[in-house]
Amino acid sequence: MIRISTIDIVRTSLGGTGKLLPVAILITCAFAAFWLFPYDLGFLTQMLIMMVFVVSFDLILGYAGVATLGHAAMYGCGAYAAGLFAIHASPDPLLGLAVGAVIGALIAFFSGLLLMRAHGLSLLMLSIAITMVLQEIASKARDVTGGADGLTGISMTPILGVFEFDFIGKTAFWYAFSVLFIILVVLRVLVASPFGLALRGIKDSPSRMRAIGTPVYWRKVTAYVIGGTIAGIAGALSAQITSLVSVEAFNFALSADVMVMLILGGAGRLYGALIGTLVFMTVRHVAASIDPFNWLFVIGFMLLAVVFFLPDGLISLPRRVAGMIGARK
Amino acid sequence: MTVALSIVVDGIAYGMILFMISVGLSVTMGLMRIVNLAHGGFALLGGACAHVLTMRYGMPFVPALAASVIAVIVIAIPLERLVYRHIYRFSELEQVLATIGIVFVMIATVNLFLGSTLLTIRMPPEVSLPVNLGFKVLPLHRIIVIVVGLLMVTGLYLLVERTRFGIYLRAAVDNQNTAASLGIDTPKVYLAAFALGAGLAAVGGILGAELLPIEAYYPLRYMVLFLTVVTVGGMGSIVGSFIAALSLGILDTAGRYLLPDVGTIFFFLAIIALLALRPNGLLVRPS
Amino acid sequence: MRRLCAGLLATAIATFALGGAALAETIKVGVIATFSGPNAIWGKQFKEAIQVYVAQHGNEVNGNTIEFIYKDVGGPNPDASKAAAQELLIREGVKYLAGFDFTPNALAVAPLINQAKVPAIIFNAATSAINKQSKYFVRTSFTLWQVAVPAAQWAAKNGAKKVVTAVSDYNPGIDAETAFGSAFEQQGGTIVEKIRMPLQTTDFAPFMQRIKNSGADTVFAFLPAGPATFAFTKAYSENGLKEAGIGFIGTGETDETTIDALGEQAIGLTTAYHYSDVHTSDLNRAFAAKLGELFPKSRANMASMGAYDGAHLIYKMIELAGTDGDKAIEAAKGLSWESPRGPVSIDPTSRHVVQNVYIRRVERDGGRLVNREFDLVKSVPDLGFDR
Amino acid sequence: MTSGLRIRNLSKNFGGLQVARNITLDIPTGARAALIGPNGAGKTTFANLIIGALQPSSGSIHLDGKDISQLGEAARVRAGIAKTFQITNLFKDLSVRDNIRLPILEREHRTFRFLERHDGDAAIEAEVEELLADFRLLPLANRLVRSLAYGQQRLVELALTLSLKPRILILDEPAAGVPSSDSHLIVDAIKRLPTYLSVLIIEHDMKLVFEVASRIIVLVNGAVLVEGTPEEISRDLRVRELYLGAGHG
Repeated sequence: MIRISTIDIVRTSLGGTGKLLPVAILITCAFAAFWLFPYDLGFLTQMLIMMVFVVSFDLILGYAGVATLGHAAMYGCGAYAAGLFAIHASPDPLLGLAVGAVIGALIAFFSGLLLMRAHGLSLLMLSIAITMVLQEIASKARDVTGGADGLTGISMTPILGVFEFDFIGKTAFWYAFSVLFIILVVLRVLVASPFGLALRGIKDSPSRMRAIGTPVYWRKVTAYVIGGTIAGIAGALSAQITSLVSVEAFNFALSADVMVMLILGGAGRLYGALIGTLVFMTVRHVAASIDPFNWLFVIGFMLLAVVFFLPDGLISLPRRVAGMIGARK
Repeated sequence: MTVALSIVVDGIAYGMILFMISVGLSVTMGLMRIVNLAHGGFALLGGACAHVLTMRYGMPFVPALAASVIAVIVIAIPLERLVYRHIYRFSELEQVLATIGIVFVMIATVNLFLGSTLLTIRMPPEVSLPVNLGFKVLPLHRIIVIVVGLLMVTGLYLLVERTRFGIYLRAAVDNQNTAASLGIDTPKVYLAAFALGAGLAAVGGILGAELLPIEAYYPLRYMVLFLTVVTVGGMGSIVGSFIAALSLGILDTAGRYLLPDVGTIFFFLAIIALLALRPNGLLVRPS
Repeated sequence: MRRLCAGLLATAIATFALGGAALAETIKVGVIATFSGPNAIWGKQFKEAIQVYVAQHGNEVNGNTIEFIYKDVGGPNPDASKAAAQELLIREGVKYLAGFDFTPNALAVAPLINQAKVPAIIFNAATSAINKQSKYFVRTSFTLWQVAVPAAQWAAKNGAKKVVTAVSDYNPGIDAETAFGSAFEQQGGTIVEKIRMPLQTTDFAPFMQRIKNSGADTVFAFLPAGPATFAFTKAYSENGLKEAGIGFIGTGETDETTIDALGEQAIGLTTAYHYSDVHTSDLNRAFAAKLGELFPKSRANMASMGAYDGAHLIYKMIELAGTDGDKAIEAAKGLSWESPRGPVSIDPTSRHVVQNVYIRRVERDGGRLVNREFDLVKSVPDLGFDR
Repeated sequence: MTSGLRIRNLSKNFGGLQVARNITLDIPTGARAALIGPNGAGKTTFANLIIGALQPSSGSIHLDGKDISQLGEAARVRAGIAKTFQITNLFKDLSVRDNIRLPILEREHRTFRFLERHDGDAAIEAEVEELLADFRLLPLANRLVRSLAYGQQRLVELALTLSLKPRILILDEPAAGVPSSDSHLIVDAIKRLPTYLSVLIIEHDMKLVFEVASRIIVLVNGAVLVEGTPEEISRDLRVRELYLGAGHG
């Protein structure tokens, strides 16, 4: 089976009517979810935040090919930054997001200077270690962060002074969706840009990129900073919507989950990140509520099934099915 | 002076346990080059098996240890034939997903049959006795672990460096086609190496259970620890893992003695510094 | 089918927010806890204790049927806890929330229960400050202050002069350290050293050395029950601390769900705590018998008792105030009853359970290890609330 | 001032091992030079010294009179030195067109632009299409490189390198691994290379070397053994011994 170049897919979808199709699907899905599951807005909002987070990791792992296990570093810092900003400076949500983004970017920049020189296992371990250090600092700075009890006292003013965070979580849902939407649009532009092409070149062959004169290291640091910015935004969203930040925001398990969700959906495709998050979180939520003691079986077998039968992730499922039907004719 | 001595002795004893629990991963991940996140799963299966044998059936410790290791190898062989064989060819990321899937299934299985509480392994009461070394009191089992660890690293070193199996294995990992053309039965070599890795994981799980008690979520709880030892040791080097385990043990112990308040931060900062300077591990020179 | 228009939804919420219907109805109680993952034991203990309570007392109060709905949050996860609370309040229309194993999970629902005026009964989360975040929180478990202060008083009275505290370096540990230290010094004792051990510690040998070197006669320890406690008590017995004459006093380290795993090394450990499953009273025997009948493999612990008394408190609140959250909270204040753990009451200010704290020693009892009570400090409130 | 590449006394040691010895060489603009030598003669090391993947222990390299000895790999690419890889090193999960487009974008300093489309510049697109046409790759332009036959991949390798508009082009065994039935494709492509370009071919295949090179340099043990026209080289006894003695034709 010949693989279709992603760029071609992007090009066709951007040209003419195809340009609006994914956008339309996305908005339709959001409305459908909002109407069909009015009681699950809290869970859906969590999922949207996680999608922002996973998409940010897609830029780093899926596009630039940099595998880290410490993406929670930027998420956690973004969350604490937004939380502390809300408590001590201004309860405006959008300003808080900006603060989360800046802190995410700064952490990504300084850790990226070190991380982007490393490779393979060493890179994984370094990223884990950095996150561990940050978690330990958050846990020890009890006076500032509340330590293991969590950072409390975050309350937000209405978004743009108009949309108040309501009890059912409608505002939170649309807020998170809007942020995700804007980030997806930005990332779509980014991955179709010369910079995006260069990132995919780096993933394919860093040595060749050097041979054509690219400062590979700085391109990777840049990608890491962009990913970190978005991860910081995801963390800030979670802090604002939950009104609480806990040290679990730095958890190793969170970084690992993000990687699993991304590969599950299909790394290197923005919509793969969305689908992976959707499927993983839904299956976990449903399986854990049906049988909390044995739900891990379901997740485990699902991961194995995907990796064995859909190596390009869930996003390749339609194409696979089409291929099988085509082959049968 | 006594503090320094205490740090070294406690550090070596702890490091030896770190070596025990991660040596299986040095084989599967270090030598065979599979991102084997399911390593802790085999340790868990071994520990759970030893728990059932010693606690439910009252089997003495040593035969239970042997039986559990054999049981894990017996589980590992069909698993290799059916599942891992395909995983070797996967990209690293697919290996992550696949082995995480396997470890989830292992955890769920243990959870189903034995629940999620601590699964203790009964040892002869004598091994818990404190032994007075003159300058320091050390539990007997730590001394046993130190001896077993030394035997293990020597044995593995000889196995990998000096036997035909070791040469075959390194050749097969290096270039499967060339190895095959030399008449090496690479599938069999892989199977043997994998079974060895799983068996060692089980030994480590059981002997290390004194510090890292077995429970269903063991593989996830200590994943970072296993990865740390193998990364610092450097891929493909048993001796590297050994030295890394001892160094980390001493480092961690020193942190807990001297800077208890910031011990964890100190430990991870040290690892960051180490990996920044020696990205390929302690024994491998930066290329 | 499940399509609902937003208007209807808003009405539904308005109705339940006003609450307080006098007619016989089904009153739902949402239990938020950890039922999956490494901490699933919490949810399991909660659920089983509630089922025991229901089996003993039926599921009706004043003709209203009580229905418990369980929601898993998979561990300390405030995001999931808040989402679960939203779902329970909106979809299920629960009139009471309960559960809460971890402090952040409880804190995350504070804004929601303030808005919805729904009481939330905390079965475990033990940070004193939680109850300050909402007047709808009531707690049936314990706080570290509540058990650590009696531990210090008992130790001082029983010959301890110099104590070293060794606690896990996180909020509950710090609470325990402060509570024990201040109470012990008040009694005229000396704290010779305060050791804070990182949560990730797996090898406690270095700390044992420090404890020995500190010259203390007793060590006061606090660690989360599970692998950490296992390794700590093991290190305590194997590094010759007992032989060196250093006594041990703790709190919840010898929890019933992990005590058998600790094995022989645990025998003789002294702890101050509010519940032991071998507490001698008819109520406790009845509770244990029912639990054994329904769940033969299970063993009651403090989480069971938090949930059992929590269920009792919810029944009482419904009996006295129906579904009116504000009235229910008022009704809960000052309530007292005889629990399997002994006499308890709800302190009107802190909305926290006042209870006896027992001094126990680990003993072998047939095939299992138990916390045998041999002394007690009566009617201890949450001593940390005003700090 | 000579135009082209001027190498003086270039040496490289790895510990005690000398892998390049005092190499002095000129490759003037428009030259078609070939570097031959037995396995382990240091050909690849020499190529790596020129492109800056290795730093010399001593000696100098000048390009059009400018000293480039101290520049890194990326800077030398910008100065005009490019090399194809012995084992094709392409962007396998990108299309052929993107493989050509990426180096041009890089050459034009555009890969740090985030907000424009990578295929949005008409001039660059025209250049891409021209190169594709030159190398007869147009029919394959949308295929992923991964799916191409090896000979086709070598053509992409050449086109990719050429898209950097180098002044000095180093071809490291351009026909390695290509079945002999397809090697004429490579020879044709090399013959069609623009004349402003200096080409240095590192090759085993003597047939190919004699077909395209106007000067041949023989490297043995890291040092230049002899340098001359193809005729001179084919007559040289030492070279004949080296190659014929070893049984090569």
